[in-house]
Amino acid sequence: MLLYAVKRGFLMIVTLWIIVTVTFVTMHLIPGDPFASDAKMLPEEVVKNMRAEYNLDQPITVQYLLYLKGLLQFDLGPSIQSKTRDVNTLIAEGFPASAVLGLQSFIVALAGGITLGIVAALYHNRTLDFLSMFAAIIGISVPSFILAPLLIKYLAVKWELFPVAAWESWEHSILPTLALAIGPLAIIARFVRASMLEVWQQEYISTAQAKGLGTFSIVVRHGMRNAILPVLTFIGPLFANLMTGTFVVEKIFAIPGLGKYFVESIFNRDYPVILGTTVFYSFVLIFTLYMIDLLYRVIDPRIRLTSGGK
Amino acid sequence: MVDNIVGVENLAKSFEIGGGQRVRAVDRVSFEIRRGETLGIVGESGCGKSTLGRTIVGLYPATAGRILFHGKDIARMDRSERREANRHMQLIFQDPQASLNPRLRVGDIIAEGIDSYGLAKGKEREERIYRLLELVGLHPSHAKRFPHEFSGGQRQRIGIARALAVEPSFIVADESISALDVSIQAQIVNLLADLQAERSITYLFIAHDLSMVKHISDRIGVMYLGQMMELAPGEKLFATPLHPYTQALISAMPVSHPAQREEREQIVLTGEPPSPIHPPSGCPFRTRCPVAQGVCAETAPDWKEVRHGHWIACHLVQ
Amino acid sequence: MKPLLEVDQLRVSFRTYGGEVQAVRGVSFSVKEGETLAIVGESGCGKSVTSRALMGMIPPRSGQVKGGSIRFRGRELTGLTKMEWQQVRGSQIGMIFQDPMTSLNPTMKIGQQIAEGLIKHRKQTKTEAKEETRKLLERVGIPEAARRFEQYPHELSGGMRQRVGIAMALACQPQLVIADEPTTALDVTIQAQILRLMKELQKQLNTSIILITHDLGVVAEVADHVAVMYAGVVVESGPVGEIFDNPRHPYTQGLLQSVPRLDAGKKERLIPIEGTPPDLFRPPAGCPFAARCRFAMEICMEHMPQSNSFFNQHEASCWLNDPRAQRTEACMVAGRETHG
Amino acid sequence: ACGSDKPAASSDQQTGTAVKQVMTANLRGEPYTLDPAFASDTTSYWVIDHLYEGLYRYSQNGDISEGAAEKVEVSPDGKTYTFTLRPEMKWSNGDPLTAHDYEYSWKRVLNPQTAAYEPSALYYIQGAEAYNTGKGSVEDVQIKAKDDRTLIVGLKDPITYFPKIMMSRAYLPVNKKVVDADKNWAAEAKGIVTNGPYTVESWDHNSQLTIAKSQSYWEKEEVTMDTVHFKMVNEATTYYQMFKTGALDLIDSLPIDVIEQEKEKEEYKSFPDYSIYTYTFNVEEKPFTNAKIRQAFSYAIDRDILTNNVTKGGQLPAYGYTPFGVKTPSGKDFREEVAPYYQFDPNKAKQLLAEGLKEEGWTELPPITLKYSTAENHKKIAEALQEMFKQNLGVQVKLENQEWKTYIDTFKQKNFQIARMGWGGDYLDPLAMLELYTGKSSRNFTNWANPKFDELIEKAKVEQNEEAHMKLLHDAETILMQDMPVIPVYFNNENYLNSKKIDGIRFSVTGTPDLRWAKRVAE
Amino acid sequence: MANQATQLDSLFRPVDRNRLSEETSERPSLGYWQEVWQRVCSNKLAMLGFFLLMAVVTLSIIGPMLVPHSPHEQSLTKGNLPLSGEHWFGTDDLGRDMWARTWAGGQISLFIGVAAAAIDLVIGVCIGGISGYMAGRNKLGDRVDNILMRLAEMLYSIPYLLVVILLMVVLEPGLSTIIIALSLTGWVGMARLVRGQIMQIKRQEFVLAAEKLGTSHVKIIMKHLLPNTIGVIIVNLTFTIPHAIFAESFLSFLGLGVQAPTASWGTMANDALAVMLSGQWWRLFFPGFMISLTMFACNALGDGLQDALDPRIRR
Ligand SMILES: Nc1ncnc2c1ncn2[C@@H]1O[C@H](COP(=O)(O)OP(=O)(O)OP(=O)(O)O)[C@@H](O)[C@H]1O
Ligand SMILES: Nc1ncnc2c1ncn2[C@@H]1O[C@H](COP(=O)(O)OP(=O)(O)OP(=O)(O)O)[C@@H](O)[C@H]1O
Ligand SMILES: [Mg+2]
Ligand SMILES: [Mg+2]
Repeated sequence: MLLYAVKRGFLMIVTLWIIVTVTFVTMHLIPGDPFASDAKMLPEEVVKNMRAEYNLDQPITVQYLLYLKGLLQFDLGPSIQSKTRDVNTLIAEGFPASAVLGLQSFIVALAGGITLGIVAALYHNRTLDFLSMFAAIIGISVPSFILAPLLIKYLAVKWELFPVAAWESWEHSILPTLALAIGPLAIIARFVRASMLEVWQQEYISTAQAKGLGTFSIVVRHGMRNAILPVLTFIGPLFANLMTGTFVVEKIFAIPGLGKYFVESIFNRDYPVILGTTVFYSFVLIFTLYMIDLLYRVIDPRIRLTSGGK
Repeated sequence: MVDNIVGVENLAKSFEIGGGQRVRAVDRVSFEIRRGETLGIVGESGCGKSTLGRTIVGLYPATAGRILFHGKDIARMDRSERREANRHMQLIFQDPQASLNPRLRVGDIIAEGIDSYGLAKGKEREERIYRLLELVGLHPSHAKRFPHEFSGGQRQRIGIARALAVEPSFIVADESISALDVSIQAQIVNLLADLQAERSITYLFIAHDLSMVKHISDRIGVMYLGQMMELAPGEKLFATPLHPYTQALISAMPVSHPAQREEREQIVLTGEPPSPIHPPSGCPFRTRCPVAQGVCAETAPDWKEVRHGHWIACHLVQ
Repeated sequence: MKPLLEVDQLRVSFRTYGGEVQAVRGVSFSVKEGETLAIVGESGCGKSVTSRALMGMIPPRSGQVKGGSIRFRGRELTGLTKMEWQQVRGSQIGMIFQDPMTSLNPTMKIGQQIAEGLIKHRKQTKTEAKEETRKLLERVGIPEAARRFEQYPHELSGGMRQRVGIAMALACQPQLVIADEPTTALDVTIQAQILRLMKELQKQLNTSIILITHDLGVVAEVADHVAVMYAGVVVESGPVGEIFDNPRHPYTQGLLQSVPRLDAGKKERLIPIEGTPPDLFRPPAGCPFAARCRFAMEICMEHMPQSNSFFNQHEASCWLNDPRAQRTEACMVAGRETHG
Repeated sequence: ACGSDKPAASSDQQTGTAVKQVMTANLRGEPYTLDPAFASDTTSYWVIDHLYEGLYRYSQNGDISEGAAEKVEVSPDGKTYTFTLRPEMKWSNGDPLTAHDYEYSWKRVLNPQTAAYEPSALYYIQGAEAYNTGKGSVEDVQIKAKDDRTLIVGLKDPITYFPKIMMSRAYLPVNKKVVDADKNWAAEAKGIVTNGPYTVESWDHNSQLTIAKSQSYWEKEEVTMDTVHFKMVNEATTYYQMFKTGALDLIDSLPIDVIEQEKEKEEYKSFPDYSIYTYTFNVEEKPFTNAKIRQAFSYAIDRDILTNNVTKGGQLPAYGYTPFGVKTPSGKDFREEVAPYYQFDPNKAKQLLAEGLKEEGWTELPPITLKYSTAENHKKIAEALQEMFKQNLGVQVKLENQEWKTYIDTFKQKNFQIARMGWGGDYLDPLAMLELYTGKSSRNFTNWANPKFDELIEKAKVEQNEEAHMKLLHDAETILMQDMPVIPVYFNNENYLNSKKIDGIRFSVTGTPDLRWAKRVAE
Repeated sequence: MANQATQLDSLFRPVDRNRLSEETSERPSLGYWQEVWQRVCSNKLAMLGFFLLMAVVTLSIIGPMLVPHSPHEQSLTKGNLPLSGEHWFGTDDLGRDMWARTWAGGQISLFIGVAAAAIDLVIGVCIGGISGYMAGRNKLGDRVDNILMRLAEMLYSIPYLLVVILLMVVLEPGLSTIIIALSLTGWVGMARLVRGQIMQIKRQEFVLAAEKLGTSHVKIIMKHLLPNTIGVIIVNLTFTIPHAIFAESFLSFLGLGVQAPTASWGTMANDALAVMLSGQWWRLFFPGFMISLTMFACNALGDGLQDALDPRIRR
């Protein structure tokens, strides 16, 4: 067990290292200069100093080693764009908003998706099934960049139920939560429906019926846990994505989250932020996948970590 | 000099299951199978019957020991010899549903071996398929159908035809009738017997239904936890079982007539078979053996021939 | 003595892609208190569907009870509402399933799975139910009940699991237990243990058992009464001794003949029933067995035989038992004798 | 004269007493820094302009007037400026604000180690460029605080428009003590010390920044708006809707599609920018080696229909290079002093194209690719131009867009035939626009150089007489427009929605909206 | 009554054996795919999906020809016109005919969708198939599987945008570049899915049987494993197609894809977002609706196909 944890931890580090390396190389391969924001030309001397400030004057290999050194000390370096603040701070400041929003929408997506999926499965091939799946397909086919403005237009401006945007109170988080949750909710609903249909064929459901349990408690106690299992693999990356922020929704709702850094750092060629967000995301992803493995174990006692793989 | 078609010497097969653990599915098993005979293997679920069968036909690589085909170690054969040996040793599966690809037509399923060994082409291949179908009691027109259109017994016939297609001399029938109804079982058993008579095929017949094994087999081997406990001609084994496990097994068989219910003395074993991951020391059966003694826990009993043709692994039988 | 359960002309159909499957086409039998009724028959003949119908567990929408009656202690069950059925299930009629691997929820502790029924029907608290479960586990021969309570199905061996299944069915001490092939997935030695356990418990609790199986050995071992089903109908029923000694239906005879007997000589040919059971999508108009029957007559092909009663509640539905079928009587006797 | 001339509503003081002087404006994004030395974007500028005050400042009517300086003396040769600071000025933390602070701040910007954003704005000062580029020392930089209240600056050349130059943020002061104590002093609200009308009250990164009236500002009585909340909403559709629901009082950069419906409303404000939207030729790439062909493309553009129906935001068609906004001694706008250099004329365009082809001896044009950078409005304009070239000139051009940084890279490598690029003047003088195209300009990516043009620009730079200065620049522009290495398309403008509840915001051509005189008239 | 009884009497004679064997006469055997097709046809929702898809495809091909306006022809003074007899879907901000543009955009979007599906099929299925088949076979197989799966995992983490910009520099913009960009990561989901399925299926006995009969690895994968994963493959494709349609708009926006003035549904919807505020709904609605419709059709058809292809649901 310990051996397994150590092995897994080592693999995680190697994975991270490769990701950092590939990102580093790609990032320096693409054209564009962090200091060139428009057609203006800064004096060479100034540019030289700026480059020196961020170690960009060093040979690329040295830059790479310096970065790895910083990384080992959990120092992601300074942001070129934000000048006065470093990447650790940017992440520390942006993560809470993204995480709160991510968590909320994750819960909504999961709860809603499971409910919808189960209802559809229980009413297999009947009106409710068709309605839920129709809704789910709509949910999948309307992207968030269309959905979010629609939500604002109707729920916030027209009916004045919620504030339009900004990150101030819990009410402010409702619309972005919905905008983020609906797509995943729909996908989860479809997966759950499929797996619930499968579970519903299982004999232990008959056993539960034979005990005289009501449909509701059979669903809750016997159906749900088993139906969620196949969905788990899918929700790992989903969770990581939601927690680390989403560019579009955060931008539309003016949420001070992490999402924008993933995209803007690349557009700005803000090298340390590119690497920092990548490392952070990979870490969250790998960590989530690890947690999912543990969760599997909790939900499905048949799976032992030690006998994985085969 | 008896003509042995297949020989097994100290065969062992274990599976890695992660975490550094291994399942010893088959352990130190030795026996021979004579040409034209049927060797039955019985034993409880998980005792390694299927693994034994699959290792012999080469589906699993053996962990230790030798497998001889016509007296020749398969591991030492060259490529073409091994391929030929492999063709001669075929397998019929337990589950007539799972062992047929639902997306292939019956004709193509049967022809699979013919194609891969290049035994026949075109019209000849076609005729061969028809002949095989007739041989197992199906109609040639069935070649165009899909497995799901057949009943369980018919599917098992297809499985047999598939194995026969490459003209094997040795067939492992792994629980090939267990999934079938009694009335259909009899059909298949008769078919197997007819084929044996016609083509002098040798069988390794694996089952857990003792009466059926006894019916079909010349000799019977009893396995427990990966090891062979007793091996003897069927009559002998049932008449005078020597190993305590065999005795318990036979006595646990359900009666064939209600009137016999009270007559019989049942040795009901207590407990469950131990895990093959952590087999007990010494004799594997000692944990459930009603007559176990100290020595049983210490050393593993030898595999010895106590009477003519009657092999056993037990400290208590000399 | 009044029967505990009376099933009369039960008919069940399923709607499928291919059309309507008439899985059960008029099944009648009865079970007395404390008695074991074995239902035997080929795969797909409707045994499980019958048992599910008795529990009100025919999947709604795709399946439907088309007719007939099920009277349990004088009460008609066929028209019950969903809630009423829930009260019957588990507390009055219990059920043991074939495969102890798949019939237990893999993600739930076995203790909880047993206690569930108690909490539902006996309105027990969690702790009471836990205590009761512990007793039950001990009763079905599972040692260290307290520890086992916390285990998951995969941590138990097949035999243990089936004991859990039995404990679950018996939890609320139902008067009737339906066991659908309870030992088919088990080894001979374990099967012997489980059958013995069931017999013991039956004696203790005076429960009636409907035992579904296709293994005549099991029937011979435990049944008091036997109903032989074929293609959705009961073709013969009677006390176990009668069935084994005087089978009145060619199908029953065939069944008995097709199993090898230990005392038979080596490599003697078995006598199989040739052919396969009919397609229930289009059940034949006459006797369903006619197509495979060695003694089939023209009438068998066209008319369903009536049930004939014989000595000691022995009934069979076969035209051969009609006095008009004199000419083939000889064959019948011959058939019986080969079995002798 | 493009500032809002609306006077601050000071008369209704009685009715306004109850109204809290608080407003919310949209900043569109996080200001990357509030240290004026590093600020590089309008977002930062807008806040910085409210926090710091230079020696000059924009007064309420939009003119440049004395700010921190009380009095300015220019030596007769026009090369030495002597500033006298107002007495007893204070930083927001109570420190006295002296001439030494200015000296320190300017030299800090010039110090190459600082790597400030725009040291070139100070290059007009003697010795500044040398110091900044590592060729000279700090001692030779002619910035001297004679005493606490006197700052003496020596210029390289006698330029009359030095006050305009000094409006650059590079000339804003910072507090030496604070800067020395913490390199990242301007990263958080609590570290920022200001000398202007406002101080930073709170800074919730990426979300909201609040500035409040500074109690140590010398003219604090004039400041009517007490508190300004800057929200950072980046998405146009979102801040537009926030404005609609009253969550914002002032927004800029409206979504193009809503301008039509807002245009007539009272809230709508549109002000020209001192900047231009252009398409630049690479004159060494065929077919744009020929001036007639370049002109032909310019004549083929219907700028009126483009600004009216495509950009829609009140942009002015550009029939010259220098934008509107520079007042000349004649009292007219520099732009209005001359007739349009060209107009929309498909026939002329075709004729010019034919002539150009003949001159070069070509029978047909080589394939032409028009490049633009990724953005919705750029795409629209490029599409419209493509169609105009096709219909009015019979030329099929291919479009190609690139992500911004890649695009700049391509552009700077002169890897284009014709490409979009805009330019905004750093200070309000035609020179700030035209100087770009001199042969030695590092920002001239056209490969075009004309010695005559360069000479005129050099002369204009040092010309002391305003009238002559403008004349020289007109001549230069004429050359530029004849050779046409660049097609002016339109003059940018900025549009705002300004809540009816807020009066007195001063909008200007080069600066950001000035909120200090704003006044809330209703809750 | 008596009459009937005598009639019955005559039937008490042994049955004619020949007649018996006739009874079990052949019923016509449908091919596997024929049967699948029949079942899809009997699924109303799936048929609806099928016809919608056909309609969208057909209109995308012939739609632009039905009106006199070309998709690129501008009329700047006639921008943002609502639906009319002249312009069936109205006009966009540059006065281009939305009907012509919508269907011309459909060609691009559908092509991208189909191409992405093809990539998924070719790369994803191959890699997933190999990975799944090799896993657990032997040490080497485990390693191959491990490497492929780690590669897939990493592709998730490396910033896609960065890679896309790199591509933009290296390649000419255009449809083929888009397809390359999509294929970089597009296959990952499919590969994982197929791998999982293969791992399950390869334990089934028919695979062992094939192996025993000397069938080659390639043949086993092609004939036994992949055909049995077709259900999940189809369902996943129904997710791939709309996803690719959206991804294309993003890539085109970056300058990687089709260049203006050619438009796809995705870019049209993207450009028209602000009309939610200004009321020219047709500019957003038509491209957006077509995406949703296609997606709906794909899903409905996919669900139907999955059901029809699942051998477990038969009978
Ligand atoms: N591929 C495998 N990997 C790991 N363990 C295996 C594998 N195959 C079999 N085993 C283990 O080896 C042991 C013997 O299994 P095997 O299938 O040979 O038993 P069996 O006698 O055929 O049982 P049954 O009667 O249930 O078919 C069991 O404990 C089983 O779990
Ligand atoms: N849910 C269902 N939908 C459609 N058909 C069904 C359903 N359940 C059972 N059937 C059909 O009803 C018939 C009887 O099935 P049943 O399960 O009762 O057989 P059985 O006698 O229990 O067989 P086995 O011995 O294999 O368990 C079969 O033909 C089966 O295909
Ligand atoms: Mg086995
Ligand atoms: Mg059954």
